Amino acid sequence: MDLKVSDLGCRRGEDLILSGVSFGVKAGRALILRGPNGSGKTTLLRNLVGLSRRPSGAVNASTDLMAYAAHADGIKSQLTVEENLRFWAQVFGTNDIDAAVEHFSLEPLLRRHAQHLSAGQKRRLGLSRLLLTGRPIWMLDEPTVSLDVENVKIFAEMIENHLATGGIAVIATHVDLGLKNADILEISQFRPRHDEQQNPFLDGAFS
Amino acid sequence: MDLKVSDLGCRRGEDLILSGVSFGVKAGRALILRGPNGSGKTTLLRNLVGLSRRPSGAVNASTDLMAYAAHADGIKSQLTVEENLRFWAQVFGTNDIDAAVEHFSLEPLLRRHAQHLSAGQKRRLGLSRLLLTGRPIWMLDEPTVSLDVENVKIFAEMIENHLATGGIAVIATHVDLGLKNADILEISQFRPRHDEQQNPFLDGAFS
Amino acid sequence: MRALLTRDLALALRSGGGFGLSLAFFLIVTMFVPFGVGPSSATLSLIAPGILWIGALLACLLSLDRIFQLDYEDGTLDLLVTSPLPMEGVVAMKALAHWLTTGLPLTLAAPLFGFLLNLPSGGYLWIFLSLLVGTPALSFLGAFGAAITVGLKRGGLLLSLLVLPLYIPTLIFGTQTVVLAAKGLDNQTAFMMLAALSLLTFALIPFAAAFAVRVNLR
Amino acid sequence: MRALLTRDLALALRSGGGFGLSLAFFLIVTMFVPFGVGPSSATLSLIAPGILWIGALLACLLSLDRIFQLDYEDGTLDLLVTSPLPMEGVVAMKALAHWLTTGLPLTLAAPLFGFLLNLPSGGYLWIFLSLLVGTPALSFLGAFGAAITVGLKRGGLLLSLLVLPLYIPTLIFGTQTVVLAAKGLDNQTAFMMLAALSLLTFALIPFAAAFAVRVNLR
Amino acid sequence: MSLWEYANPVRFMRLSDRVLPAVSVLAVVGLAIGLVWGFFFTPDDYKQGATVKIIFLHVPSAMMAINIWGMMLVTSLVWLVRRHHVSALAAKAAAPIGLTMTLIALFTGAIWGEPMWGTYWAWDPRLTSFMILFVFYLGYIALWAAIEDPDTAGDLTSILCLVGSVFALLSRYAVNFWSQGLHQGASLSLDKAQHVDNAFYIPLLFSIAGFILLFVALVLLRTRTEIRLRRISALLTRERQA
Ligand code: HEM
Ligand SMILES: Nc1ncnc2c1ncn2[C@@H]1O[C@H](COP(=O)(O)OP(=O)(O)OP(=O)(O)O)[C@@H](O)[C@H]1O
Ligand SMILES: Nc1ncnc2c1ncn2[C@@H]1O[C@H](COP(=O)(O)OP(=O)(O)OP(=O)(O)O)[C@@H](O)[C@H]1O
Ligand SMILES: [Mg+2]
Ligand SMILES: [Mg+2]
Repeated sequence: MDLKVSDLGCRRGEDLILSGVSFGVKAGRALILRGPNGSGKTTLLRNLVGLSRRPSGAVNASTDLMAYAAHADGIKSQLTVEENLRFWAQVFGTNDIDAAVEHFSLEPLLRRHAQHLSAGQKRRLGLSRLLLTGRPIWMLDEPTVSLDVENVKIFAEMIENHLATGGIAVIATHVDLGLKNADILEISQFRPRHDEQQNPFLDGAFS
Repeated sequence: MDLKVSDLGCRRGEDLILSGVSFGVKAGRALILRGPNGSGKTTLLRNLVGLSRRPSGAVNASTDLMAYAAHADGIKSQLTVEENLRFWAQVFGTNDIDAAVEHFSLEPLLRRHAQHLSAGQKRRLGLSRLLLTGRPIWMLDEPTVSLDVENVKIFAEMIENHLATGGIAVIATHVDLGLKNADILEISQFRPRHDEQQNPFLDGAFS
Repeated sequence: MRALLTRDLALALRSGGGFGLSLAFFLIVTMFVPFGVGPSSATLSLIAPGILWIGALLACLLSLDRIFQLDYEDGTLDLLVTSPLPMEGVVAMKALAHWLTTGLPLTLAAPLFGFLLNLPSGGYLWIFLSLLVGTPALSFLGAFGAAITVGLKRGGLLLSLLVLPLYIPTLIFGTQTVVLAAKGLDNQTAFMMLAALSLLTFALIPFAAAFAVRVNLR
Repeated sequence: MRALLTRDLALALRSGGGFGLSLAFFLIVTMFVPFGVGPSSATLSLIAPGILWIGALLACLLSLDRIFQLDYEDGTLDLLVTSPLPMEGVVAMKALAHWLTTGLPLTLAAPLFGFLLNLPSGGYLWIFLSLLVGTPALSFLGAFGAAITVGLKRGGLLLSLLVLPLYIPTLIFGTQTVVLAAKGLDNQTAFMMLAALSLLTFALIPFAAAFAVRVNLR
Repeated sequence: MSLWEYANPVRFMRLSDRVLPAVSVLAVVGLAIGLVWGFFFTPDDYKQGATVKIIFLHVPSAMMAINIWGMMLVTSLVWLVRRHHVSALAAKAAAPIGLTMTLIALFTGAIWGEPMWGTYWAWDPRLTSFMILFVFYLGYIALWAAIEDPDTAGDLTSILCLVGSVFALLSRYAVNFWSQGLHQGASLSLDKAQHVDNAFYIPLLFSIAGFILLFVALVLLRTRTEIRLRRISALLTRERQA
């Protein structure tokens, strides 16, 4: 299945942040979103996974096919690593956490409360959650934050595996992941023109 | 003024995470802390700035000379960028925020509520706070997270300036900042040996 | 869905928010009333049903902002919205978990506290029954309020302000059930109204609250 | 130090936690009492001082966990501890800000609410004075409780459990001041005790709370 | 050799291991003598009848409930000042015992109240202050339960115990101010033994001694358990890091 986005507009509050966003990603490929701070990468991803209103444009894939990983990991600090994983496995109906545990070598941390993890360990836990969703389209927002070099490699491997099984990944990131099947999309090109703001209160007649 | 640390031991909860940490940083130089995820960089920094008990060892500088910037930025989302900066300027008794605003080009964001900043914009705000402290020793924990390439450069410049005025910076990071006056300290070498745990509940005689 | 319920219960129990705490809070509020109004047992027995209900309601209120707030802050709510669970179900489960950790223990303990306040003897059965039927409505209405205020920092007082007016009918029918019973009068109508109110709440609130959560996230 | 106070006030005002809200909560609680205990004005006037004090106390309680919790979560507290401000001063300023946004408006409005509850005429002056002298102690004690529970998620109910017992003497001397005055009796001792209690609290609590904050951060 | 040496876990374990059996036996003996004598070999009171015998449970448990809080205050101070782990653990171990004693005093008092005052519960100052003590115990125990790191928990519960003691005392006075009571005044001071008939006085002393010893035995036992738990968690930590 391919992902096709055409002429999407994205808002944050009342501001139109992006407009005319159009791109396509083939099954088995990744798309890297590039753009300076504040250019709208997070906004776009939230829009794609259905966390915000979609004022205009079309996305051909249902949000049921997408898994989202954000700045905030959604990890419960009072639960152990294992309980955190099991919870999400149950929510997504894929009751097997072994693959996730293995990929990021979480084995020694399983019994630890998430509270007592370091920043990078938390992030590993958050990313391994993706493997539990069983969904084909991954939307990732700066996934490698806090990861050390070793774990960035492991993460890139995870992406490659996912792509190899026909999955899709859209990744907003400032670092180079060294992915083979990846295209790059520069997001600043979609900055809306001045006159596109489309706010009903901006229409004429105000003199 | 130089920073000298000798034979420091760092705990997190009941665990001894690091032991025998010794290093020195000359005025005008930076020290980069390297080490895989979970090796104890955050722990060491928190210990140095006086946020945790110090079970053993000595640091020659008072915590009053240190400024700390952590994973969490301490930004109030309901205040504007300007109000956030002014607050810290007042706390540290340096009532001038212009240098900070200028360095990270925060001018256009000044009136924006911090809530409405992107991840990278927030981080810029958090880092510019360092310029307000007026303190010579900076302790930075993964400062470049979420910054784009451009801003990483600006950040590195800020560090260089600080060092040029005789300041010191200790930086835990996974990325290469390209600093000239920097030494690297690999932190995994301070992992405590098995028998160093020094827990009174571990003494023999329990039969 | 079951996973969500067990997780919420586990979280409540793990971090000082378990069954015991709401009870202890209830106990203290009941204790404060005599401090305020004086120890005379005639006065106390007069106001006992009302105080017990208000105490239960406040104990409920104090734990409301935990229903969604923490999940919002650490990003769990974002992930739940994009998960296969229907948001209405999520809301219902969270309200249920809230009831199990606050409303239920309060209901079980209320007769005992009634004792401390000299509740007239006809009231014991009915304070139990009225709370049993009424407190779930408090949890559901509370979940609605929590959903509306989830995006706000320091939403606690605002939440109370929104929710308390919604609690008024439940409070009135609840106390009337007990007061009438304590006087030996017929309390059928009041009790039936209370039950009807709860059912109505179960049916409507999950949809309203789910809508509010979605609006707050975008 | 002043900066901290103005910042805390600004934060309280910006995000639905301002002066008005605690008043509204107070109003609703006072309104609930007639619903709970029945509208007879004799009963109401009997229990009015107690209800007003309990209402003020609960309004205070509901906003307590905001004293440190948000600053803890976004890292501000770490930065404050490493800043030149003494932690004891920080605690005192935060308690003061809390009082200005909750205790003070309640004090000013209490005589008005006393009216709704048929407070006997001798009581109006004294409900005002007793709250004016007593509510600062509530804020300071609350800051202590908030400091102890700052590291815990969902500490809200635990916080109440820790703080409410500490409120007992204030509540008793506060209500006695009003009750005695309403009956036309001598309330000197009660009022002096209340004032002494507040002074004691100001002197002791900042140190205890600062200690607790530091412990919680490490 | 100073007393503080016994604050070392190892020494404490060794000492308590030797003392515990003796204390336990003495506690059982004291309780048995006091209660059996009190229940079966004392005359009925001319006014109260057989109900007076509940005094052998009520008074000792009430005394212990108060004194245990005092002991927790002292051990908390020791922990804050000298940082002896055993001291903090002893306070933790004592709290549930104090809570139970409070409950026993409340229940026996309530049972006694029915024949004496015609009601199980009244908002008498003495009774009320016991209710308040009960709540203080609850808060203290809940705080221990809520915090995971033991040293942090030790510090925070200790400071709570200090502040709590001050306000518990104040509450006692406040409550007295608030209500005149029904309850017995202090009648068991040694110089005023005449308030209680000798026939009751001596078995009561046995019973009190029994309760004290029982408390000591339980505290030792529970402290030992706490120490073992800490040792287990330390061992697990070491294993994890190995
Ligand atoms: C729930 C109800 C009650 C509670 C919480 C309670 C509590 C107490 C307390 C705290 C003490 C003081 C112990 C001490 O300071 O050494 C005490 C002693 C005593 N109580 Fe009660 N009491 C209750 C009911 C009663 C009743 C109904 C009676 C019977 C008349 C009674 C008779 C006594 C006597 C004779 C003493 C010994 C007095 C003394 O030596 O201090 N109590 N009780
Ligand atoms: N509160 C805690 N109690 C016990 N252990 C902890 C606690 N917090 C962290 N740890 C453990 O201490 C070790 C060091 O953590 P720390 O956060 O210092 O690592 P770090 O070097 O900063 O890692 P990262 O690069 O992932 O941020 C980790 O193994 C972590 O699991
Ligand atoms: N809630 C909001 N209301 C209004 N504007 C917002 C809001 N949140 C973010 N913005 C603005 O929208 C723009 C895009 O933000 P977004 O978070 O999508 O950027 P980003 O590309 O993810 O940047 P970064 O690399 O820093 O994470 C920014 O200029 C930001 O200031
Ligand atoms: Mg972003
Ligand atoms: Mg770290």
